[in-house]
Amino acid sequence: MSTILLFEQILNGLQFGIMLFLMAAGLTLVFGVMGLINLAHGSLYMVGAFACAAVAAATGSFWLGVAASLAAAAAAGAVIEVAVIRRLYGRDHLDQVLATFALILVFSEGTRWIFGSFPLYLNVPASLSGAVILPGGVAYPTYRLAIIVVGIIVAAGLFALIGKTRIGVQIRAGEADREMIAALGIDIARLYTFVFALGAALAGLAGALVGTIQSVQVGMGEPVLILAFVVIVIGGIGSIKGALVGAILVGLTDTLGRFLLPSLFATMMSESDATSIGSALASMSIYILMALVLIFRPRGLFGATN
Amino acid sequence: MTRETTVNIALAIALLAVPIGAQFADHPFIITLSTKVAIFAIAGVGLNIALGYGGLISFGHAAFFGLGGYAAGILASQALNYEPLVTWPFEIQGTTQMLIIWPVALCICGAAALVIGAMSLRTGGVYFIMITLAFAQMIYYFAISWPAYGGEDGLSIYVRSKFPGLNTLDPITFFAICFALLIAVLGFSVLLTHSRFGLALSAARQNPQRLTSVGVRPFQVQLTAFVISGMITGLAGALYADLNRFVSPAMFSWHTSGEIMIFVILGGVGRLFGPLAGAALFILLEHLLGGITEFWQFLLGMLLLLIVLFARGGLIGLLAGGRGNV
Amino acid sequence: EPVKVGMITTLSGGGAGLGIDVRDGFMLALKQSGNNDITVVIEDDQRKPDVAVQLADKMIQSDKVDVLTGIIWSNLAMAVVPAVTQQGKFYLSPNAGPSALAGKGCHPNYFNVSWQNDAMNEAAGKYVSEQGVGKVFLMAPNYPAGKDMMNGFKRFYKGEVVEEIYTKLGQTDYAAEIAQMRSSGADMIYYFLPGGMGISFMKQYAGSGVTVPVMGPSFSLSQDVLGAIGDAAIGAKNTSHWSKDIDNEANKKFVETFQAEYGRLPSIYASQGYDTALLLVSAAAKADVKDADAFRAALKEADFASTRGKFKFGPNNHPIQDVFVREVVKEGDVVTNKIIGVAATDHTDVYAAECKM
Amino acid sequence: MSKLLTLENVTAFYGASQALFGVNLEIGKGEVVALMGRNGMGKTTTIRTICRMLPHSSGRIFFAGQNLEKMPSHKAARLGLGLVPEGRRCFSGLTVHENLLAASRDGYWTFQQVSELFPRLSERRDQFANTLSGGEQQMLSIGRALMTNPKLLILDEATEGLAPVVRQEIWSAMFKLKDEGLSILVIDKSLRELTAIADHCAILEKGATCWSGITADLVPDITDRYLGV
Amino acid sequence: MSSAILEVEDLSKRFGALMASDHVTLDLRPGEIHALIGPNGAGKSTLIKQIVGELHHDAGTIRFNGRRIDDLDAEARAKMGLARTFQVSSLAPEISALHNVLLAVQAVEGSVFRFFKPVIRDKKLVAAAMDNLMRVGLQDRAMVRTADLSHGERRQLEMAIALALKPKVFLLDEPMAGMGPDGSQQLTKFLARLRDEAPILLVEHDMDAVFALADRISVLVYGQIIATGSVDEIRNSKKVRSAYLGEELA
Ligand SMILES: Nc1ncnc2c1ncn2[C@@H]1O[C@H](COP(=O)(O)OP(=O)(O)OP(=O)(O)O)[C@@H](O)[C@H]1O
Ligand SMILES: Nc1ncnc2c1ncn2[C@@H]1O[C@H](COP(=O)(O)OP(=O)(O)OP(=O)(O)O)[C@@H](O)[C@H]1O
Ligand SMILES: [Mg+2]
Ligand SMILES: [Mg+2]
Repeated sequence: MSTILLFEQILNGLQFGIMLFLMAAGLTLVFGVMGLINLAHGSLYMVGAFACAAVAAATGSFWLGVAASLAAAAAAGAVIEVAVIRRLYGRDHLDQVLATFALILVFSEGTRWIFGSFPLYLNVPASLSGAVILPGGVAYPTYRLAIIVVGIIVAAGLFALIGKTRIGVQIRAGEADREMIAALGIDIARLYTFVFALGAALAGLAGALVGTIQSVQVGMGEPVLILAFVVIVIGGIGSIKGALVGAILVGLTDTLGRFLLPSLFATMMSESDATSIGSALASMSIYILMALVLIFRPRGLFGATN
Repeated sequence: MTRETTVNIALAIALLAVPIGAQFADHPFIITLSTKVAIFAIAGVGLNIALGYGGLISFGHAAFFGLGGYAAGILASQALNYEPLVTWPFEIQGTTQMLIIWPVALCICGAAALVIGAMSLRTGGVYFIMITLAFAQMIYYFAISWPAYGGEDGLSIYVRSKFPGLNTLDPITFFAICFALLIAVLGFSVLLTHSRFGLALSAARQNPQRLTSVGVRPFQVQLTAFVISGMITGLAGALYADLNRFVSPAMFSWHTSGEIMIFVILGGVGRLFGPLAGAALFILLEHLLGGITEFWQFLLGMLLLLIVLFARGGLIGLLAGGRGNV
Repeated sequence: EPVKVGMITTLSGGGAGLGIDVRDGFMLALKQSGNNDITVVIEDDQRKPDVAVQLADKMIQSDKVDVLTGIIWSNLAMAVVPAVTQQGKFYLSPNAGPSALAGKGCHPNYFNVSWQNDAMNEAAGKYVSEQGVGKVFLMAPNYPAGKDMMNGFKRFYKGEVVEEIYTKLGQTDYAAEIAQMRSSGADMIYYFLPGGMGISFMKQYAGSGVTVPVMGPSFSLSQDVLGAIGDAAIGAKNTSHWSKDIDNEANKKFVETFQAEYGRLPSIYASQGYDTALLLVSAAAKADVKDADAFRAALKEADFASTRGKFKFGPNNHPIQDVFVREVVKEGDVVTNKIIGVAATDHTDVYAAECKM
Repeated sequence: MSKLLTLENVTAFYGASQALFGVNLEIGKGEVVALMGRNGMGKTTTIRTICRMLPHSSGRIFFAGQNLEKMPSHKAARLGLGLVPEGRRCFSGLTVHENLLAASRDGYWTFQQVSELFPRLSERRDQFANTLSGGEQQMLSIGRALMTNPKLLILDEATEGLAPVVRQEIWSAMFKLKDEGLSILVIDKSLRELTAIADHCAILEKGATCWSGITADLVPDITDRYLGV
Repeated sequence: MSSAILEVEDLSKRFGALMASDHVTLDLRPGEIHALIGPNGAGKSTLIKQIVGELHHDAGTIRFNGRRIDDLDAEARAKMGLARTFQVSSLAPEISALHNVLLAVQAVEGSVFRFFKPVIRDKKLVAAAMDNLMRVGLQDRAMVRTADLSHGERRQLEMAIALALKPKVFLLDEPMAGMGPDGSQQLTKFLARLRDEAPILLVEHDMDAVFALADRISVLVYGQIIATGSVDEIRNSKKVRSAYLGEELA
């Protein structure tokens, strides 16, 4: 195996990681910081992708589509928060699980109702198509580099919002003790609606950007949901830095696992056994990673101790 | 008698009456559906011990459901093919006897729950949710890609396992077996929650520090509950394999974990009959709505939303009020 | 004599498009046949094997159907078919042909009106060898159907397989695999990725700058996904037993009426649903479904005008049919497939030999 | 004369069980009022109704000229209620500084000001609130209430768990605040300090006001009867 | 050979740059009330946490009845007879007050791993639990959900649980906190008698109670014991007055 391929795969892993971060960013806010279990995160991701595809098809402009994805997902998020989530704050956490599970059904089938059962067309805009040549001669898709850039911007923005602003502090305070923060004069309900909508918008943005190089179809949000939870938990709930590091770890593990495990086993056994054991292990790899991280650091890599 | 007890008894009678009525009206499929309700209720009762009483939100109970199912499936299919299950160090034959399959399934699931639980209990809260999911997903992907027992295609067992003196292929008989087991695990669950152990378990959920300071290790209490919980869910898995005469890796998928959890929450977390109420309503809705429109899941979602918004404490809470078990 | 049909297919969730195509094709043919004695019960299996099994039970026990059909996915077929045939009912497969049901597990009451998993790939292997492609790179999801397909390809392929990878089922990002393709030195990529997986892969492949030609069985590039892939698919080849440009009366009628009825181009799944209904109608005209032996014989004759032209059943009740090579082209605004050659004539699968019935 | 806070015959329930049976209370501008009563008599519950953490079911509550009846908690707080709750309730997972920042509103009290009152808090600026010692948490809770720059400071057992020196500091801080014209409603177990600072006292028995008046009238006979001392 | 039940020697604990315990040496003798006072954040609760095993010390030894217990985990130490109350009540909120006490009683009277017999039917256990509720005056509130108790009542419940453990040593972290004036007086009288059951290490900021009860007082400042002595000695110590008591109380 050439070093250039290994280098390219490491780059792919990093890129995949940042893409995962982008997909998890909204959930970091809603789940990591506000402490809400939102299973419908994947649905908001799907809403973003569909909004982008529909608007891009209607107007011919990818960028209008991206704007639409933000708007549609944020609106959906705000509606969900006001109509459903807000009524559940005083309840058992598990009621959120049931309610947002119900929302998955509503969104999936609602989307299918509106857009039909067949995947939609959404493709990379001309300005970002093609590949650039990286040092070392690797051709790398421009669009993926653009995703890295957006992912890093989102990470920095979230980090600043949560760690450095008063709003961020108030959200976290609200998670610790909702009644108390209200008694201090903060309109926690409005704040939560805002943050939930922001989280939804981020999910929608990810749906549009990532959906562009994947399949825009009903059900596209489900794997995203699980992956996003994995990423956040590995990094430590509530930590933006953790989510980013977690995402990159997952990205690298998954990519390199897929790439290296089969050839690793090939040195020990027959080719076909190696392929099947290697691929089986590769598909388990991120879960093995998560279990190991949690066994040794029960609160994730950057989770608050205690 | 409290209102909740009345509701519980009514539910049990309803579950018994429906298939009996169906038997007379010659609607065998209603019996199958009722059996499915009973089986998922058993799985839910199992999960409820960990989740409701112990506060251990396991998102990985599909692991036990699937292991129970595969235990039954593999034993039966080996027996049907006359292939020994293990040849070394000594030969073990497959079997189609429920009375052998069940203990085997219980043991396997208990052992798995012991290992998974011991590792998972190092964490807590949301981390526990995710680490249990991780273990279940590992098994899921393993089952999908491991060719020996059919991989993602699953394993057909063609016949239903046997119970001495009964014709298990007769739907109503098989229902009766499942129903009896459901009542048994419900009974066990009542005793458990009111026992010394139940009190310690509920304290471990509410305040582990308090338990420690009276000299009891929360870890041991919670691990025991997790093992019991996994075993009961595994038993349900074994029955489910017999109901379908088929097992597949889908039993291990996170959808299954989610579904069992939804049954418990829908019925009412920590309510004795919650899992039964939840499973019954969900399966009923699935059955009734399916015929109405192609987009029936949209309606299902809407109905579930209404229930969660307006029924505090799940269905049992709606029907019986109160706070549930202490 | 009335025939009651139970259709179990996927109508909700991500895979619904396929089930809907099968259903629409089936119902179209039924409508055109004018046979009012055939009634159909349709249920959604949610793509869950256990639900499918229970629906089969329900249809047999409560709806008292005579014939079942509709399943899209091999794993669901594996769950349902044995249960159905064991209870003496007929099963007509409009899609999915797992090898286990073609060989040892074959059954006189199980008729496959679509294809056996390996078949299109065997034809592809043959075609690719004939074209003189020396090195191929194989990729499929890591599950039995994926392995069936790749094994089928390798069975007839004479060149070198430089790399064979099995990806996670449902995987959405293929950057790592594409990098391996780039560096593998292969002359062709042969892949099987149905549904969303195939869409993701083709889009990413087109953006990667790798120019090795790609080919696959028709599912990877069927009409239901081509719209979503768009121009990125143009030039890719695939093998199929059906194409909308097969030149015969039945097919012309099918393509035209399907478009008129549903406002979209038919996919292979629609054609299979259509053919399945035609087969059923032809058998119902000849024999009473309550007379199982007669009905079985009538089915076996396959006396209907298939959209594929000639169609007959082999000894294991799987089709013997021609396999075409198609290329993705753009006709006006629409991205679609066009036949460019024949990969195999009267092709049958290899499992027939293992089938004892 | 318009009072800052008025409670007229307030009753309240926890679910089905009644906790307040008729509480009357008045606080004028710049006044310090002590709310007394044995354990479980409804002091905290009274405060929860004032701060809208618990709705009252009958009676009326006015603050700063506004009827609080339908007002959500945060709006009432913005009228100028600053609460130091029973049991501190610092935001765990937030640092000391963040705890204060979360509550801050424009006015005299800033992080600077609070640090001067409790130097210990600035020493522990970046420590998580849940790892503070009990007394430190109490200081933080008081500081947090001050950061909202309230018109009425409500202290529910705010000196609980504080070292005598610190307690003295807090009392002297309260005297200072009183001199600056801040109104205070205070619950505390130390009768000595209460009677020193309060203009008026109200005593609760079984959820109802059973005695109220100016502090000078709080004779041993009454404290003995209602407070057991 | 000392007569002390509990001996803490040279115990040290560090949180980052902070020495929360700085070579603390302290003992508790049979029948005595040993009060531990000191400014907020001095390390009193931290010391109790180390003694009961909730926190691990960095250095030093802890002996109980002459036996080293540093390596035992918290549950084992509780079982040996160390009962503590928490500075901030730590109870199971959703069960009744009675059940909270039952939890302690059943842990003392054998195993919790009994799965079938309902606890509430076990007359012996219930009687023992009610007895302890009675001792703190909570008998009328026995069936009330713990979360519905008032703050002061929860403090009393903490005490009842400690009693139910029938310990050999009481470690009480601010038991007076949250009690009304009358409650404090009653508790003072109660603790004065309790010392005959088992010696008490008492952390308290209520100086009236401390001066009334303590046989010995140790003063902890910045993790160090700066003085140990009788009530009068401590009262009159200049060091203690400036560090902790303030002028008024002296
Ligand atoms: N959340 C609750 N649910 C039900 N009852 C409650 C709740 N909180 C308090 N109570 C009850 O209401 C009554 C008044 O309680 P409250 O907390 O107001 O007393 P308090 O005067 O503040 O007492 P303390 O001095 O002990 O803090 C008590 O009998 C208590 O048990
Ligand atoms: N986990 C921790 N991390 C960092 N610092 C800690 C931690 N736990 C306690 N501390 C610090 O150690 C010091 C001692 O705390 P401790 O709770 O023992 O004080 P205390 O003497 O009980 O005070 P009080 O009388 O106020 O309760 C405090 O300054 C506290 O902030
Ligand atoms: Mg109070
Ligand atoms: Mg302390």
